[in-house]
Amino acid sequence: MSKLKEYLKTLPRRLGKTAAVVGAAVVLFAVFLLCQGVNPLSVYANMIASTLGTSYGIGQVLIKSTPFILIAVGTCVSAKAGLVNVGGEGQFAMGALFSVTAALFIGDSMPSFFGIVLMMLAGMIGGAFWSGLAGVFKVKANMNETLTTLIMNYIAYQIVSYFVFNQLKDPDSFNWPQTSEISESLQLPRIWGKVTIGIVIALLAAVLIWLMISKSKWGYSLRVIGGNANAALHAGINVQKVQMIAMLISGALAGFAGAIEISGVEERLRQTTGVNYGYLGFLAAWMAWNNPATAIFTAVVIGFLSVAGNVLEISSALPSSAIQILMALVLLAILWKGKEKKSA
Amino acid sequence: MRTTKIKKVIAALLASAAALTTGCSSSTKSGSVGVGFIFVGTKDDYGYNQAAYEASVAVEEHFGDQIRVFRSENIPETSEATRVLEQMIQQGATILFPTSYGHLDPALDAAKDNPDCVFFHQGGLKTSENLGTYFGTIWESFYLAGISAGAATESNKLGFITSFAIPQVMLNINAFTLGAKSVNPDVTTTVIFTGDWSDPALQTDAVNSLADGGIDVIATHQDSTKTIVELCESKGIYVCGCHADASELAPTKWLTAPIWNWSELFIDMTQTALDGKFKGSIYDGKYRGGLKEGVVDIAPYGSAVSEDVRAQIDAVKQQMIDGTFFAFEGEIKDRDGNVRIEAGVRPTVDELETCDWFVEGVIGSTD
Amino acid sequence: MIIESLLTGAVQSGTSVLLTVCGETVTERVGVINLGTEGCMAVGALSAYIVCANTGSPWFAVPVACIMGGLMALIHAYFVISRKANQLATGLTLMFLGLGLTAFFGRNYVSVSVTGFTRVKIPLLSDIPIIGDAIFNQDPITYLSYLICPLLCILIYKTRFGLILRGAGEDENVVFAYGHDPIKMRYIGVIMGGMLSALGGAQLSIAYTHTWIEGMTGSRGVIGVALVCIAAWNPAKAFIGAYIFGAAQALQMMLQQQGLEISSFLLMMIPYVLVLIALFITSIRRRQTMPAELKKVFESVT
Amino acid sequence: MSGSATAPILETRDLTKKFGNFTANSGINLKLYRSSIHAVCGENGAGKSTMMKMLYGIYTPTGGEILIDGTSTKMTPQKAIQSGIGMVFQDFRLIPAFTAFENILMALPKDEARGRRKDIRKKIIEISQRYNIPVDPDQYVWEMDLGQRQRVEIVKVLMMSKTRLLIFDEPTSVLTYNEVKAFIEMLRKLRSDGYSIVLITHKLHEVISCADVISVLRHGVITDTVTKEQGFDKNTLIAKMMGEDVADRVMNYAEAKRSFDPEKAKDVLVLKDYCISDDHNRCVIKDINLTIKEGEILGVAGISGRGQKEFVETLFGLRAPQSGTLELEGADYTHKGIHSRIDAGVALISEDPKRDNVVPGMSIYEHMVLAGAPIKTKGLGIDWSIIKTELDKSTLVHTLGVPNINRELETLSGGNIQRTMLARAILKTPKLLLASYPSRGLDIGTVEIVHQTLLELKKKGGAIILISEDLDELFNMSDRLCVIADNKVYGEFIPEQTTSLKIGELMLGGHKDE
Repeated sequence: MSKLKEYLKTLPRRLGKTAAVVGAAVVLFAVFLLCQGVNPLSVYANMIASTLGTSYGIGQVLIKSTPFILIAVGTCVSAKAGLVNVGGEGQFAMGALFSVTAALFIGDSMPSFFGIVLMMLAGMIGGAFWSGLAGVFKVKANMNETLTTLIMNYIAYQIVSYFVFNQLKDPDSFNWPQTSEISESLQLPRIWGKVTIGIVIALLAAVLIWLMISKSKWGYSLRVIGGNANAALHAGINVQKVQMIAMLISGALAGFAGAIEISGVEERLRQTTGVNYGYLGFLAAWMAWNNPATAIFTAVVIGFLSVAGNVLEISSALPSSAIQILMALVLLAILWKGKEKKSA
Repeated sequence: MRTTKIKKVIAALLASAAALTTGCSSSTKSGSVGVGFIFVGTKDDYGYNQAAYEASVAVEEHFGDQIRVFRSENIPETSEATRVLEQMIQQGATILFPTSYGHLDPALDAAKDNPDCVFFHQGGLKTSENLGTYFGTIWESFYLAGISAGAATESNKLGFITSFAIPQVMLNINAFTLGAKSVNPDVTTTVIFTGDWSDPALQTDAVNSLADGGIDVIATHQDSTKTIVELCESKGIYVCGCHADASELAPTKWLTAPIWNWSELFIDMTQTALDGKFKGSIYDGKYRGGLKEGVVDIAPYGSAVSEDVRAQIDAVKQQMIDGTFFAFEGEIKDRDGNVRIEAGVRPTVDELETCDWFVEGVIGSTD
Repeated sequence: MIIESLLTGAVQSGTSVLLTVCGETVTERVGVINLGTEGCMAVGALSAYIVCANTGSPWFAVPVACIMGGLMALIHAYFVISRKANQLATGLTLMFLGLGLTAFFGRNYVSVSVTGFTRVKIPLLSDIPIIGDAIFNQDPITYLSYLICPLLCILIYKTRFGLILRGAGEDENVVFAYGHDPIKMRYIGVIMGGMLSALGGAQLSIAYTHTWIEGMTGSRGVIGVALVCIAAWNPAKAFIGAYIFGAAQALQMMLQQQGLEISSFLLMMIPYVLVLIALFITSIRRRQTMPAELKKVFESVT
Repeated sequence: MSGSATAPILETRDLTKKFGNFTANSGINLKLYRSSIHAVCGENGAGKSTMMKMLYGIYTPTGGEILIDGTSTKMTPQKAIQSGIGMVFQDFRLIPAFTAFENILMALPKDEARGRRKDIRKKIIEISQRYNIPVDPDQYVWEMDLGQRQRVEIVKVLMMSKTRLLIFDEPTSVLTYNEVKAFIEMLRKLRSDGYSIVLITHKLHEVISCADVISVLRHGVITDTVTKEQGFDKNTLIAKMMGEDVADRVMNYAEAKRSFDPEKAKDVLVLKDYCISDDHNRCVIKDINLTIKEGEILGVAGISGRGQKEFVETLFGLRAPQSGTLELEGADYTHKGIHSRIDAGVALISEDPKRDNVVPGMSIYEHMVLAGAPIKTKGLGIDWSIIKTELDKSTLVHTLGVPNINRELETLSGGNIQRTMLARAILKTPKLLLASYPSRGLDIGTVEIVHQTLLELKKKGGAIILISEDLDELFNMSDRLCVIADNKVYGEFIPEQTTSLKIGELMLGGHKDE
């Protein structure tokens, strides 16, 4: 109880500190803009106005954040089990590939609800398959999961490309490498403007995962493994099994994000669908020190920056790399805070 | 006490943000018309996107204060493109140029929701009420470049470096090969896909590998072909560039290059839209400009192209402009011997631009 | 012929990766992982290119590239060592920063040409059958890399400085207890890593391709991080993974050139699959060579 | 022989250290002379480590001063090294991935490390020969057992030419009976070469023979300082160390032993032709044939690093045996996992709880349900409140003196972690308890509680395998004894029918060549 009180008491101060640092990054970037002959005030105002100032903009931020939230939470699950999963990118791609395949197969053959559920399941299986492979490598061959997941991202990209250029190529798109559009009945229902229930599902998933990690018996063993795998071993916890499951869940969430992206946003799979989403989701998780609740926040920050970045580019006439620079500066500012020292 | 202080700060921030917002939105309400361009790559890619970008600059200079130009680069061919188009529309754009083939479906989505805006899509085969497509028959230039290559080769082995087996690329490879075969029936074209539009290291690997295979002319369909052109010069391989005149990089080995001339077209399209005459104009549908319209051309010949060959190419070019010659007029077989284009038939735009096969003489995977 | 061109390809396209692997090895030896090598590489590639274009001297470009790469790594060092920020997240952010900065400041140089380094044939040695041309007909930065690997080995394994450097990556408390400054050692290690990665980037831009274009590092920096593990944190073994990767890239082109009609996407997987296999082989031996402080990075996940 | 006339090398005046409200040391006054051995004895938690860390400059004192050669000095580790103070840490300051030589080279000050490597190596050999401290310079530290590591640590300190004062922190806790003798010999030699030596220990009986001065530390204060000339009395000193109350109690081991009747008791664990391998797949112990019955304590003696760790790990299921079978209460468990062994009633007290049991960030009660207290679920979650109340009610938790269960285990001292882990292991009354060094590093008072707890378990019918280096402990507690040495298990022996000398010799059997 006192922990919570302490947390709440120090919250404004800590938030204030972060805000100050982020503010410094924003000012630094303003100087950069000035050097490029751009008025930073009007650009910033325009960025905020057209993202947070309009319902369209807010909707776009929510849409953009959805995959980041899911991938970030997935990254948290594996991290709690002591595994560094940098493979959100590949798992997202495989999830999207599996779900779009399922969707094209299902077509209009069943009621919307079941079709969507099946599609989501396919996405999760796809993501879990890809992370599971890395899990098997880890458990059976002791291969560092950070490196395997990283490398497998590139392989996943080639696999997606292969299918998009071959078996899944849309016959109606004049041989352009993209899949057919999924049937309308398989598109996620919209709740507000262009926003689908995808964001709700993502938030629910995040909360569920958070509860699972912090409250359940399985989550307890997960945390033990993450804290000290040796201790878990000595306590009779099947470390390899739990890690494997954590890896599967982690990948399933990234795959789920892929399925939601297909069903709710893209409606078809292309070579470049979701490129960099995995890395940004990973960043969101690690900036939040793998706390699923905080990761939602960092994921939305990244989503905001992505959407606002395009406004920056449009209204300042700077090249798109300016977005990357701004995003990196803000992220570094959040990271600057470092790890909070535990009061021992 | 602390919290009240923070509240005050937040209130002040919100107030100033609101002030800025209103100030800003008023500034966007100036009388000029917004014209938006989105590019799939960077506008300085020394290739496809730069060609379109330069045309957008031409549009900006031509219309001056009449319009305001928005540009956004590196826009992936996903729903992200829809969003950026919509963001441009919110900033006041009413004429939009999605300049990559893959932007077609996202642009159609945006067009549907914004019936008041006019979209000119580069290369698409689908259109809608307020979305027309335009493209250049760049394959004509590739055919001409093919002639120069076919004449230059001694080993009868040509190489072609590109990224992915998409219809536009395959069409150009076919045109290039047909052009080469028109002067040298024995040539083959070996295709290497690098999986990237402009990775110089992979381009270098590809040139090296082609050189090892005894190939003595290399053509490309890449952005930024500088690496390839320079390397070919140093390796003594004839080279056809792409998108730009890079003859000074290969003084002795440069043949020519297919190039774009979008500026006139872009200005005309913009003018049509500004006049509110999009409906029913030549751009309301699938507009294709070629050598005749000046949308595509070839770069000046290098010294490696002999006078005879120049004359030959110029002759073919004139025939193309006159319409007396059509490179893909049948009968044309694919490399498995199937007749793809019946004798005497000139395929439609749709038929051409959906190409997923190679003509005889092309070596390479079709996927 | 095939073997010769494979070898040439391995050395040529492997050198930039090799230098990155060497750099990242030093970084990880002091207990820091820098996923941002890609960014350092990009910064190195661009700054070398700019200097080369403006001064015409590739030799002047090399040190500038190293300094710029070192500065990038300094950001990483400050964040993860002094601010105790998460290493993986900071590295990834650094990658985005490096790619963004180079894309921004390099856009005027895409169409500029440079002379740069060219291949220099070493007499006699380059006449050795099979390997001669591959190894001794290369650009100066590649020759430099032949020197850097053994020098790094000596520095790390044979000098007291290297001992303390490695000590900082094994147990900073011990190093501190004997009056050395582990913080300083870490800064040095991370910055050296950035400098070497930048040199790899410079090889790519001014020696190998004579081109600048944004994103030209093409994930070579990221792969370099993975290859450090395969080299077992030993610079002497860095070339194995790097050259395998380089050879695989050359192989993929060669198979296409030979007219093998396999989907290019499957061919493009080859380098990555090979890296995975190499990782598998090194992992099943279960050797405990990962620096202890680095292990902590992977273990302190929350 | 105590350095009489000369001035002290190091002197402390009213040295005090406070951590927040807690006073770890106060008013410490010490004088350390050339050619003398000064032992500081005290229980765990008496403040020995704090004092020593102040001497070496790791902690800054909150009061008082340290004088070196009569001048007041602000200590830092660097300063300490410069002033000739060498420290042999309990948790050795060695890097396992380095060889002994590399570790020494790193530790040497810059000017001394500058010499040729060949010369440094020669000097290492010289020192190790002179003081009979065998060290192989090219052996990796991770390959060494604790005794060897300590020797590297000592050579390292002696290699620094300025060293004239050596501080040993609990040096004998990692040494066997025979090694302690050699160690004391070495101390004497060091003293005769003029070194000043500070021994910090709770094992009074081991140092009483060689010390010149003994100071007793209790509750952070030096309560007594006795010189050799004044004469040492073991019992008085022990009483001073522990306080009168504890010293009066005398454990009755014999009574507990009588409760065991080998004829009636059932077999708990049966090992047949059991072979055990280490991480590098080398056979470390072969052909073990053992039976342990209900209510029996089997003592396992041996020099550390002779396969004890692997032995326990194999029994617990952490490691697969090379060959042979293992039966628990008649059922074959050879290939069963840890989880099923825990279910069958096997519990383990690890030799290194910090490494094997402590999860950073988790409280004591969260640790207690790990292979200890049963987990009560509430829906899908864990009902922590029930678990907490049950733990609060447990008498065992109280007798063992487990600290407030809401505290984070990571933040506790080694002794308290050990108590907690013992409580956890005993909580569910295991049928077979594997106890690795359960009293290592604990003070006499706690050791007694540990022994009582073990004997109580024995009375309830629990079988215990007790691994220890402390021969007294083994002789007192065990019904039967065996020795691990030379890749074999020797024994069994009945403690009453053998001598510690014989066991000690057997323990050394494995490395006569040293």
